[in-house]
Amino acid sequence: MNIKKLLTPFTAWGNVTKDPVTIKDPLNERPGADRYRGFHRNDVEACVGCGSCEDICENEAIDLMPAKDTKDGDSGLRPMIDYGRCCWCALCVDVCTTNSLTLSNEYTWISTDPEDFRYIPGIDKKEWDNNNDKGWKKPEPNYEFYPLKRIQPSHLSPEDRSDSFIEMMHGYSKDQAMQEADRCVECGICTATCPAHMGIPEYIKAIRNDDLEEGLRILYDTNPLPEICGRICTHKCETVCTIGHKGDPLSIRWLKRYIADQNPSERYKKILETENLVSKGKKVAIIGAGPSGLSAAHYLVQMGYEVKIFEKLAAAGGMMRYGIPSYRLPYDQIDKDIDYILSLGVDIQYNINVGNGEGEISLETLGNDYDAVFSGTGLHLGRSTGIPGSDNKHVYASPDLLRWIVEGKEFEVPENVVVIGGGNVAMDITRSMARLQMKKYGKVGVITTALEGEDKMPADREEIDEGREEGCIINPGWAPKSVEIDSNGVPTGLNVVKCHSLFDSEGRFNPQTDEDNKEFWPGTMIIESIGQGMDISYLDGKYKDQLEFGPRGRVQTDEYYQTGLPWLFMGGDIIKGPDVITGIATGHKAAVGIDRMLNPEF
Amino acid sequence: MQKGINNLIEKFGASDLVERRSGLSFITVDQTKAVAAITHLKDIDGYTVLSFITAADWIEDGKMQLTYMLNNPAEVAEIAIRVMLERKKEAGESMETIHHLWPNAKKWQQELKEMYGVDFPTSPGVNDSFILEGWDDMPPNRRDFDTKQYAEDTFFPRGGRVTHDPATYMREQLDPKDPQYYTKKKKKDINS
Amino acid sequence: MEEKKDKFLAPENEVRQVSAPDGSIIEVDPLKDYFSQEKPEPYKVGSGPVENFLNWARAESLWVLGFGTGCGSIEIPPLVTPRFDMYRFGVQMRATPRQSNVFIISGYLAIKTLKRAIRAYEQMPSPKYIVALGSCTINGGMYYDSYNTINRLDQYLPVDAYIAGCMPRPEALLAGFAELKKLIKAGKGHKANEYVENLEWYKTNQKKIIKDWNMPDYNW
Amino acid sequence: MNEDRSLYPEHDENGKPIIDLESHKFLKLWQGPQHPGITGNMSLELTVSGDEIVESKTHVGYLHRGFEKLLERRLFVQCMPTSIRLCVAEPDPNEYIVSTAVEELGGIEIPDNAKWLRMLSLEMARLQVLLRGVPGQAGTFALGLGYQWGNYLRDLILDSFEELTGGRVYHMYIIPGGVRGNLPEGFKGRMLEKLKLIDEFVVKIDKLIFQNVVFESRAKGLGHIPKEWVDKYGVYGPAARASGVMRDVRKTNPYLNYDQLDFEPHVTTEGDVYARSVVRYNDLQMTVDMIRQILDKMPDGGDIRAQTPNVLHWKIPKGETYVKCESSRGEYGMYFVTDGSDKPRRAHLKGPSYTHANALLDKLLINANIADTAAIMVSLATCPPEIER
Repeated sequence: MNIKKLLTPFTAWGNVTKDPVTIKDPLNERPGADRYRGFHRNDVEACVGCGSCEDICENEAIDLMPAKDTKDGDSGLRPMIDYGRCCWCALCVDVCTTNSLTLSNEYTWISTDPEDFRYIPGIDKKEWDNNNDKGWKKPEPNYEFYPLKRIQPSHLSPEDRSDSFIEMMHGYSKDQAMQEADRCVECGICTATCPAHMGIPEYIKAIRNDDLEEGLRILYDTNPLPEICGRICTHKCETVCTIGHKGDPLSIRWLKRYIADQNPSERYKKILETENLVSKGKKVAIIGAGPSGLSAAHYLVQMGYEVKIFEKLAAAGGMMRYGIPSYRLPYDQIDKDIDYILSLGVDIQYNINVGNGEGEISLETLGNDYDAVFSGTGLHLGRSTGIPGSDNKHVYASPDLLRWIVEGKEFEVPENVVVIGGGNVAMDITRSMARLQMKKYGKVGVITTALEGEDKMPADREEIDEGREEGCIINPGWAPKSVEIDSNGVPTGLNVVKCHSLFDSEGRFNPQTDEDNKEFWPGTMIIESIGQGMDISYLDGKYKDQLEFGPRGRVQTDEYYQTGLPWLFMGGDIIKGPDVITGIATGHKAAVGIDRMLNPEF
Repeated sequence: MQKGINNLIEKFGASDLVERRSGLSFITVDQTKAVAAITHLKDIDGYTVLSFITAADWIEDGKMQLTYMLNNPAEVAEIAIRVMLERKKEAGESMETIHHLWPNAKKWQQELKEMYGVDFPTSPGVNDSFILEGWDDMPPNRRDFDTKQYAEDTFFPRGGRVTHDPATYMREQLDPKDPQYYTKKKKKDINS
Repeated sequence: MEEKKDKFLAPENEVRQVSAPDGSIIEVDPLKDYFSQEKPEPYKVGSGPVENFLNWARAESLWVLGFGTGCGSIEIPPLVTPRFDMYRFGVQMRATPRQSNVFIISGYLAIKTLKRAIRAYEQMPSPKYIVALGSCTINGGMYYDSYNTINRLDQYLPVDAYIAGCMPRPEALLAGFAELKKLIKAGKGHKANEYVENLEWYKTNQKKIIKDWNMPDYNW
Repeated sequence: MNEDRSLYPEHDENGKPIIDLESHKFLKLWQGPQHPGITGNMSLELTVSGDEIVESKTHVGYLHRGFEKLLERRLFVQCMPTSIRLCVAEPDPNEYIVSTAVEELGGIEIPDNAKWLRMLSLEMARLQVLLRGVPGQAGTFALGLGYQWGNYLRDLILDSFEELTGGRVYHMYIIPGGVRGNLPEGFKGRMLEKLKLIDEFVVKIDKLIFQNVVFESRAKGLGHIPKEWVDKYGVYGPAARASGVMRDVRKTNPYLNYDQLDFEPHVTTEGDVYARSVVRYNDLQMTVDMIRQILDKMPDGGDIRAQTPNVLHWKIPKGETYVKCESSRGEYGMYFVTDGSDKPRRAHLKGPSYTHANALLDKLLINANIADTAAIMVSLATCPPEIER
């Protein structure tokens, strides 16, 4: 036997003199590490209840429970965690679209009741809610579970587009659309915010699955004008998109356009299964072929009604055709959508005005001849600022000018133009005028002002940026004071003063200006684009007393847009909005209302 | 590596070669020639290690794929032999055993019988229970076995849980009279 | 049911003839002859200072059965080694159920293990306690959709304390033992009696999922 | 032990021992699942004659959770939390093989920094297993002291894991696309301090175990694996290297940045429990050295994850692959099949314990002493959850 090997192990006795490594008070001395994945906490104010955490949880440990008020962009739901399921992997933290969900470094929870282990972090108060800042947070840097950068479709460069009314945005290619669609987390927060409640996650999913026919069907469930909305929708959905909290919101509008663009119009009827619509004999008249009228016509004809539209102008589309320049919305795309609706059997009569004058058809006649009437006559009158000099004949309203451009009416394009207004219509007229100037003079001379500051302008950001790229001067934060008019009665320019704030402390419209800080902007044409008014004189006469009028002269309706006259429904910009998608939504709902009235048994 | 694959293609009519990366190939061999091919690989081409035998259920195609992963330690190469069996509706696919080549193959074969229902007649103990005990349902790894349904029916998860879909919930809250469902229903009604 | 029972009966449990060492041939029915047929009785719970003293004694000597039923058993070695050293809290590991009064169900229980766990639990002397670790014992946890693991432990065995975590850290386990001590000292640690009183219900649940019930009903 | 007992009891023509339980010479003895001498939750059905084992059969399934079925119901990213629980003692190789399989079939290239961090976590995992396993081998001969020391040091490594990954045992660190965090501040320094403690421990262990006549006399010659069995029975990792066959995936099929490290796995030829202990003891030292090299060579921060498609609906084209890495027990691989959907079609784990604990263990235990079963099992590092999944 090897004596050395017998004795060597006894050297272990050397440890007797060493300090013990035992932790004295393991219950209190051992906080979790800085990154420890302990119990959940949630910043309920930042959380929007999108449910991505629920989707990614492989253990089905997360439920969404009502905990807050529902509002646009916030479902009011908050995650409830079941610690009978959770495995503390923290994928829910990493996927969280708002970074509101984190894990604390607490780890001790003992109970005799197995039902205890469920709670809504942030709502059900726990001791780890605010005790320290430690615990698991989404890792940095460049660690994202979905791409945050938006895929931009290609478009004409400012040089190529500045003198042309050809559509500037090209649609998505298949690859681009797939990549963009991939970013969606399918939360559906956008759906409620969209006035028409379009099935946005569903059609984006159809793009991912490359099933564009299914996509088109989903679009037409709620929106019969996808080509148009795919280009010029105000996309409220994108402002609430949950991806937008951390990155660029999804390009929902361009994705919608992609679906509509990729489906050829001759296949629409087959895809949408509308080849054999059966009429049930009842008749509905629609006044105005704008978004709301067309939408109502589409759904009514699908429900089996005979529909006839009465349109004042020579072509259908309303403001979509006469208010939006063709570099944003080309006419052939308007026609594609409208032609499909008309092809379903919708009758349309152009160049006929509803009113009480000569050569006009009266509301009373319609009411007698048809079972129901839907009116969506829209806002076609320009509003004026009323500043000194604004009654000059060279001071124009934007709807008129835009309509003239569409109709091809000749008018003089001056070298210098001043536009008053900061909305999308103001941008439209600004950029249209710039194009006309570019064609005529080879240079742009447009100054656009708005009361609102740069960050508060109501126009879409990209509209402003693109306008600037095209050479327009957009100079927000100035209030128009007066129009300078020379001896010939032609304006020479606009006096403006700096505007600090628009609303007073109680939220009332009360612009505060700095009279000392003033400027003079030269221009021989002044365009006012500060909103539009409606012409509802056709209601005059015996019906007027039966209708109720609300603020700003709008007719009061119920939730199905039925007025005080049971057979008269009204929708579109004259009731709500103004924008295209709201018009479509009101038309759709009014169609349902009409059906409920005429077919109560259903 | 290349030699082994060439042999497989020439002598055993192997097909569908996929070279995943250098040193790892997947190839399909006909069921009747598979054992001969594997023996050849082991005895002649130096694929002396059996890494594993497993299956993949292609229920849509009516195929049950067996995969034999063979390793050649000298050449640092791996070949996976795929054998596509005709999938039977009620389990019971059959394949020749290779336990005479590697003794531990019998354990994988026993597992395949239990988890997939693929039989290896003459493999020792193939019918003994291996992992499961008292199992009386279909072999659980077959694609048509729904484990979640089974778990819910058998183990009764704790009740009292509800969840809400954000999109539906928000619409109920913000716009209770949503026209969409109405139209859909109506459209169906008209078409029918 | 009868037929099924036979199908799964292990060979060593079949009725058979064996030769005794003295050469005589006897017939044995292992399930009947080798196990108790007596239905278990609840033990008596006293009151007053004597009971308080007993509870104190029980609480301060928690002897844990060394049966790692799932993942959580990986956190037991740190407890028995110097760093956390649970011996100083009166908690120690025992190798056999006959010497233990605490059973740690360390996470998920596969059906095959549940069968053994029931036997081990029943062999432990009362009063005895079960500490359940992790999500799996509460509501299925990670394996909620698995065909081979149970979802709710309280359906099959009476649980005294649950510790949340997947898996709970050694410190959480120590906190769990502290909690268990409090329970026992407060006279609330009589789940073993609950088990006996509701034996029918437990057995029905157990037999529902252990399809090859080829062991005696009582393992006392 | 030295006399040839391989022909006892008599064997029939098929090489099976003739065992008549009625003869009162043999006894059936179940070891496990509840038994202190069992690694994890499994059991051995032993037939013994006296205290000598004549037949052994491994029973598994006590930890079967149906992972492979469950993975078929999980999105690719959801596979991660599930699959790391495949092997409890050493979860990181699971994370690595599943992530890599997903990346390989999904066509994702991970950043270099993430590769180093992956290596670090894999080696730390190996270290914590060996800190328990090497002295644990002596523990099976009732020498528990080293086990106590080793477990303390293992806990220090787990503390480092907690700092780095946020988890003590289930790290959830490696994820498709990369890893979930850079080194925390001061991590390198603290890790190097701990490695110094392990250096001291290595010396102490040598004196306690390998300079120990009891360990030597019990472990030498026990559970002998001849070289020919390595291929035949599928022996991997340290166990194969103890029998004179070089098996180390890090060396033969270098993955991540292992080709940039300088290491030479120990190979010896005896093939018994003692040799396997020595190989793993050398592995322990080698791992410590490799962690030092990794900490030295890895970049100071950087990208941790490549951008993957949206994980909530990441679809991977049809394909199959086999990804392997070296765990502390040997080759550890994942056979992964995708079918174009957002969930795997098939995921099959190939762990060394499967072959070690099944056919091989049954063979090795024959003619061994009942008291030596634990030693042989531990020397093969059998891990039941990995066998039955």
